[in-house]
Amino acid sequence: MCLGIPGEIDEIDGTEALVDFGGAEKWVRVDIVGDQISPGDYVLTHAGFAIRKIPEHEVERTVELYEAAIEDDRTSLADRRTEPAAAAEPAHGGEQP
Amino acid sequence: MCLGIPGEIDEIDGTEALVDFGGAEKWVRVDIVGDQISPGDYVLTHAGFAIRKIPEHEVERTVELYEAAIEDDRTSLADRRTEPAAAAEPAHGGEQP
Amino acid sequence: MTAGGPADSGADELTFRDPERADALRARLESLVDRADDSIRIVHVCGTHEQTIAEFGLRSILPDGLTVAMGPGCPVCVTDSAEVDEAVTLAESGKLVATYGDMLDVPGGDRSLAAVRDAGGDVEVVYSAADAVSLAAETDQEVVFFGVGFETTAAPTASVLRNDPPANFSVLSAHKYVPPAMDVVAAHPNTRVDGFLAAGNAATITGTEVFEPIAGTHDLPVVVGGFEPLDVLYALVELVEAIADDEPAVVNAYPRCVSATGNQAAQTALWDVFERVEGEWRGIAAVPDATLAIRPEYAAYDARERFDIEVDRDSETTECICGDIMAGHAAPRECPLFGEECTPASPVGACMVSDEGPCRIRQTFGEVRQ
Amino acid sequence: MTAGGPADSGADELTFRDPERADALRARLESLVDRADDSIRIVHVCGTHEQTIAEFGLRSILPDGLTVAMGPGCPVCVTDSAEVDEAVTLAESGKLVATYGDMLDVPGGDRSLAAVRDAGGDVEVVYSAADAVSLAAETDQEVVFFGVGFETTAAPTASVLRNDPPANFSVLSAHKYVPPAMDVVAAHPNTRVDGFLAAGNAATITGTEVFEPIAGTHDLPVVVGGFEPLDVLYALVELVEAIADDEPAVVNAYPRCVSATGNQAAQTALWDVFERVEGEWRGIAAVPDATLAIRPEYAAYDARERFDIEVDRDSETTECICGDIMAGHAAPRECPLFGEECTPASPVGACMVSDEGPCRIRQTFGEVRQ
Amino acid sequence: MSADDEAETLTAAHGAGRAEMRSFLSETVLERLGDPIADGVGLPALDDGAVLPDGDRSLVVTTDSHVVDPPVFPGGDLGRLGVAGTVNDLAAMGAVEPLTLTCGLVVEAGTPTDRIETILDSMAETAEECGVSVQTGDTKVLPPDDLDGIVLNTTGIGRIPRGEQLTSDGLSPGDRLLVTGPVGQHGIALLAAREGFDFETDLRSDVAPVNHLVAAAREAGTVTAATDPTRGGLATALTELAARSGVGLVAEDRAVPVSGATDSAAAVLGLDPKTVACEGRMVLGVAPEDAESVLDAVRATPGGEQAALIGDAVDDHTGRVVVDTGIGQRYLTEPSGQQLPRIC
Amino acid sequence: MSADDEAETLTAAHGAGRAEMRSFLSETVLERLGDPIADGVGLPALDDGAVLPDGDRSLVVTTDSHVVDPPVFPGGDLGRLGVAGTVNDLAAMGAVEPLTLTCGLVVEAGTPTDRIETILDSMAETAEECGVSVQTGDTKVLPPDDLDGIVLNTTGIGRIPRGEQLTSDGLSPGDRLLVTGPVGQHGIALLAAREGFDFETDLRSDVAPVNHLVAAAREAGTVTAATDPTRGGLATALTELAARSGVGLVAEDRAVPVSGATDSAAAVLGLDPKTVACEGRMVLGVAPEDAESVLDAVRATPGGEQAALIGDAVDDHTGRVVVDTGIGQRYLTEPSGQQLPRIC
Ligand code: SF4
Ligand code: SF4
Ligand SMILES: [Mg+2]
Ligand SMILES: [Mg+2]
Ligand SMILES: [Mg+2]
Ligand SMILES: [Mg+2]
Ligand SMILES: [Mg+2]
Ligand SMILES: [Mg+2]
Ligand SMILES: [Mg+2]
Ligand SMILES: [Mg+2]
Ligand SMILES: [Mg+2]
Ligand SMILES: [Mg+2]
Repeated sequence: MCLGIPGEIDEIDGTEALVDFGGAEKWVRVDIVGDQISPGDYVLTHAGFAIRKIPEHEVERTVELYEAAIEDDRTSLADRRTEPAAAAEPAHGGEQP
Repeated sequence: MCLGIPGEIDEIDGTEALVDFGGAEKWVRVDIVGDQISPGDYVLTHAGFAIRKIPEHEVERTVELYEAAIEDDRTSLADRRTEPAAAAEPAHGGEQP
Repeated sequence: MTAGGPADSGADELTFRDPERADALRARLESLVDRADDSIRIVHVCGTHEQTIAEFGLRSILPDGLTVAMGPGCPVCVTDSAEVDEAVTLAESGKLVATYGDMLDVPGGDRSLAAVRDAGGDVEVVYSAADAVSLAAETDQEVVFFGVGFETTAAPTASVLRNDPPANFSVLSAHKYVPPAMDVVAAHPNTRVDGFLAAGNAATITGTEVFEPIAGTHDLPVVVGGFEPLDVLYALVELVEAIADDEPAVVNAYPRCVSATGNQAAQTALWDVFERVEGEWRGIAAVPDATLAIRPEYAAYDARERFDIEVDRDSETTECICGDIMAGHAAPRECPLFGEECTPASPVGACMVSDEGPCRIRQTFGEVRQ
Repeated sequence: MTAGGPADSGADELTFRDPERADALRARLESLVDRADDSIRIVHVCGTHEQTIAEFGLRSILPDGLTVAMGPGCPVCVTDSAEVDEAVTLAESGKLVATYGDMLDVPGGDRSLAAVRDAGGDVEVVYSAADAVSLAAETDQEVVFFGVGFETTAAPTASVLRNDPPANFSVLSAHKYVPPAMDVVAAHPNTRVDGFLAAGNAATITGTEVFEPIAGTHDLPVVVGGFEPLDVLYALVELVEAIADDEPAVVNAYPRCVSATGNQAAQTALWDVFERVEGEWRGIAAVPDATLAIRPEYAAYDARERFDIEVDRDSETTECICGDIMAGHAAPRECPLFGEECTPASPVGACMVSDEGPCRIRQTFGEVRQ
Repeated sequence: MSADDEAETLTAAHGAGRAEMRSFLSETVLERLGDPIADGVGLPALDDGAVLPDGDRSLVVTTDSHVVDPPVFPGGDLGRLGVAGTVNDLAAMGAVEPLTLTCGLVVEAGTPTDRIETILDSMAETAEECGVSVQTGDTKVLPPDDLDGIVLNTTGIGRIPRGEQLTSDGLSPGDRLLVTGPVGQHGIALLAAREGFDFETDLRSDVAPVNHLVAAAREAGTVTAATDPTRGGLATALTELAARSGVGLVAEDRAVPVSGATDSAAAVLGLDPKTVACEGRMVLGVAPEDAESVLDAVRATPGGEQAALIGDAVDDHTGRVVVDTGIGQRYLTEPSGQQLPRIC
Repeated sequence: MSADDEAETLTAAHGAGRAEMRSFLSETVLERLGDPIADGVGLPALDDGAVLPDGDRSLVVTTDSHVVDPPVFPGGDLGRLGVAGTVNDLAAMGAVEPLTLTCGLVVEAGTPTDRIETILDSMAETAEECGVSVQTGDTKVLPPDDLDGIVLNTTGIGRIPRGEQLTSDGLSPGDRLLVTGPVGQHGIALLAAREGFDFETDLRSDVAPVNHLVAAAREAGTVTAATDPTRGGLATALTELAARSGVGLVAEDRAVPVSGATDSAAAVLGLDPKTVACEGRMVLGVAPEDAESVLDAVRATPGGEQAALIGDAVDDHTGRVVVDTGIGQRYLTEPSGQQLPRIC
């Protein structure tokens, strides 16, 4: 749907940041990233905009999730689940102001 | 000054005529040729306009002029000469209305 | 190179692509599928998921009894033919139309933007909505950004409109919003959906909570997954387990990018500029609340307000069964045109144009039987 | 092929090019020159005469004591640099400038029309003023016909303006009228003119009578000649004889095309559209009554009235001695740039551009010494 | 844009070196031009060039028209591209010592002379690198309305002992596949150099003559097939080898060398480096018993340091290329249409 | 447009085949490319092609890029032009039996396929006329913004016994000049076919291969030099022969064959047919004692019926061409700049 490319911030200049994608660097817009960012942070980018900061510990956590799934360790996986909303509620209207 | 190309009229259509230049034919405008013209007449053309009908007998006359000049036959040449205008007259103002 | 791009956040290349872990996840999937009563049919709604699946040959290792089908997850494919015609009309009338490379070859009712460009029209490929603004800043010509994509891509479009673009800049929005289309697919009587693999990038913007009403309404699990091959396999484990255990939960299987409430800054931009209206999804017909229209406050930058664009709304190619394929009713091979009249070189439907289109992906990557 | 074109009026090819008659006329010229007291200097005012002389190598057979020099007879050469700049300015501002092939490479103060075209400007070569009108009929773009040439060429321009051209058609006139320039040359203290060989094509339009005041004022013969090699040799016989006999007559040596009063229809068109005003002749400075300006009645088609054309009138190249050459004061070889900085491939002055320019003709045909 | 409309005019895809072009060539060109050549290679083979037997030797001939935007790009220019492209096509047919090159320039009026000088300098240098010179040429200048930039045609002539040509149809099951260096650099460097896709990184084209690498390989062992990946990249080169040799190919995705900068720029642009143009690489088929010694020989030759064995010819999947990703397998197909950066 | 500005960019004149082009070639191209070839002909000779000695034979190579507006014109098309032009260049170097041709097409996207088919058909037919075939090629498609129309590059390869090349520098005083047919038809037909200069008359290009005429001439007597008049017409061909052979040439104006339609159309357009392009003619220098028998042989060969002896090499006027008009003499020089119809 939308190619998301992760990269590391090298430099920030106003609403733009120079992001290193693992060899190739490119300036991207960071005004909708929705987090405090600094050089060294990783971000997910899409169509020339950073759309998410990727916290470093989450990579480790991802591998733990893989392992938990392989080991069938439900405790470790449980916090990823949320209950479905009641069927009566209007579908996905909540986030639009 | 102005390339004048003679040719023979093949066909007339309104203000245009098809002129044969001795192998190549081209339509030219004939609205300023200043003479009655018919197919078979020769015209002098310039920049896509016929500017003069060339009477057939004048070709013969031209050769006679060459011969008269070679033979120094003044009688034959005399009618080509006109007197210069008096010096007091305004230079070449006559033809402009 | 893979759809997921370079490894993120300092992880080494194998972190998300380790063949051993892949095999272990596959084994776990197999035992879960065995545990379920019936065969399981998962629908994903993301072309990038389809690409990961195809590129890494994941279908060739899925256990029998588990099918992963593609829903309306390719924003290029669901762009309405009439929307392409609008862009074509603008380019033909002397505007510079800037758009993503993805859209160039998409057929409208009559011709594609590539055909307009081949005939001398001004059509520019940009990488970002911000690049389209830069083009406008360098010329006096009217520059129309033909914006396509789901919420992930609409948020950047919103951002440039909120940052005072030049007066000769405008947007022709074909942006769409995913969750209502999932509702339509889940509700369709001909479609069997046992669970949704939801798109991680859209959820990055909007959070996992938007999927709770879907899970509730249709009584099925919705798992938000990432785009590395292990991400997809892991998300499938969560889905199959929830189905086997009959637990219609919403699961965030992509926590390194997705949270429950999503990216608030991006949502603010998105809903400041866009509102949800009913609109055509190519092949699926009108979907309520699933088309992102520019709000009246930004009418000055709305190409539909600025220009008088007239297109024939009935020009769609009819033999193409893209809609059925994206709704999950049919597979590309069931289309009589597939691979014959319709090929990547000469596409009939949008599903054959986009690198994310199900017909294109099937035609390009094929499936190697082991 | 020769400057005179195919043989006219049924005459065979040799009628006007017979080597034997040429030799007889040469012999007659020799005896006439012997009869004259002094050496004789004829000035012609017609590039086509120059071309016949050069192309057939006539100077190589002229008797000692007879010089034939070229006056301001090339309309391309005498077109003012500022006039070219006007055409360049119009082409640069998006008009389609149509003109004769002759004008394409003529340097203005800054650049030629060819250079504008090379840079992407719309400059079209036409064969006729009527073709420029046809161009205008096929487009909405403003089409400006850059009209150059003497009365022979101005009459066709007048004709198209009298025949309701489309509203997007206009004329930038650089047309000129020959007789006053002959006055200026004859009157110049540095120039010796014993007789004028006058241009047969101009006289075809205006008749021989217009030369009577010149012959009277300057007390010299004026002979109107044709363009075949025998025509030129015969006209020279008439001139040398009149000089030798001290008879300042006007002679019509081209009666097959020229009459005393000329072509009345062409004159009517000419003077209906144009009036004579003072204007610059390149290299000669202002000549009274010798520039053909469009009358106010046709102001709607006058490019100078329709557009605001601003050019720098002081941009002329200064090292070029074109003016002296055309006034008959100097020969091309006396120009320090001749054949060095100034060549047909890279002309400095207009005299090196036109196929009729004296420097170009000298550079192209040379003179073979026998 | 229906299939019918496309059939009536040529589109960019017909010149893009992939399937559309091959069908244009076989349906339109081969119907009219070319003849099979006994003991040689003619136009019908659609190989890198022609091989014309001539007594105990064969002449090898190849031609290419080069257009590149921009004409001077990171890592090279049009002149180097022309010479390297032609020398590599000769080498791909086995003619590793080119005899002579031609230079057909078509230039837009108004092109600065120093740009032409840069390109000619570069042709001269690259030709010297290969031990060849340009001995005949032609120059045309077109008005700016008719042409943007420069078209350079280079034709190359070489000679080989009769029957010693390398072709694209020589692979047998069991043969190993060798690529002489990282793929995709040329196409990514050019896309990146174009306006609007600026990368801060120094992405450089791989453009270079590699005839010496083919020579080194043939000296070290039995080379069974060769072709140079250019338009369409490795994907097109492997597809053509598979189709013409009548074998299947299996490539190990992780074995294909790709530079870090190219890999990450390709990811950002949404492209697979395996489908992106190279201009200084060669794909060789090698007899299995010689694979390691050929690899060592190429790696020991300047410019071949990053050569790799990337896969094998197999006797199933005939005419197709399978990519093994370590997790699963899929077919590798050539890119269709034009390659554009994409965001989806 | 000062001389300085001209030096910085290429103009149409640099590609027009005349003096400006030769100075561009010698100042810019020959500084960088080409080497003199012992016993052969290299780029420095700027002849019709290169001659590369190879044992007891020589390879002959020539290349040309062809652009023509319109691509299909009265009497021919781009395909015939390409093949004939290349075959004639080979023949002008003495290689009257071409070995092979290449076909490098660069096409504007949107060009109708049937136009390409017409051109390829015509290439095939013309090649067959000459007993040769196209055995390698290349096709590129450019966007319409970048190219108008089609550029066709053809490279030709021939072979001659070593030392038997025909060059432009072989004339000696006394040699006769022979032209194989009427001049100026191609250029006049094209100018006339362009919009705005319509003639009702059927002016047709002379485009044709004339290798068989060169063969017939060499069989009948000693041919000392050859070149094909193309851009710049007879004037450029004679000027190059005079300059390279270091002799003067005297041409009899009335002996130069020109068709009636060409002559009169040229007069209307203000052009001299001797300076207008041909595409199916050859100028030969012939030893004086063989002149009549060579003329007879050429006239007896199809396509050579209107051949004529038009002049002589002389030992004065070195490097120049004198035209004798019957009345006087003058020098014939090449046209400068672009050829445009003119009214003055
Ligand atoms: S194969 Fe083509 S026509 Fe058929 S559904 Fe897919 S895109 Fe539509
Ligand atoms: S040679 Fe050139 S600069 Fe000198 S007078 Fe003639 S045109 Fe002018
Ligand atoms: Mg190749
Ligand atoms: Mg090639
Ligand atoms: Mg190649
Ligand atoms: Mg251009
Ligand atoms: Mg090969
Ligand atoms: Mg030649
Ligand atoms: Mg050649
Ligand atoms: Mg040639
Ligand atoms: Mg075009
Ligand atoms: Mg020769």
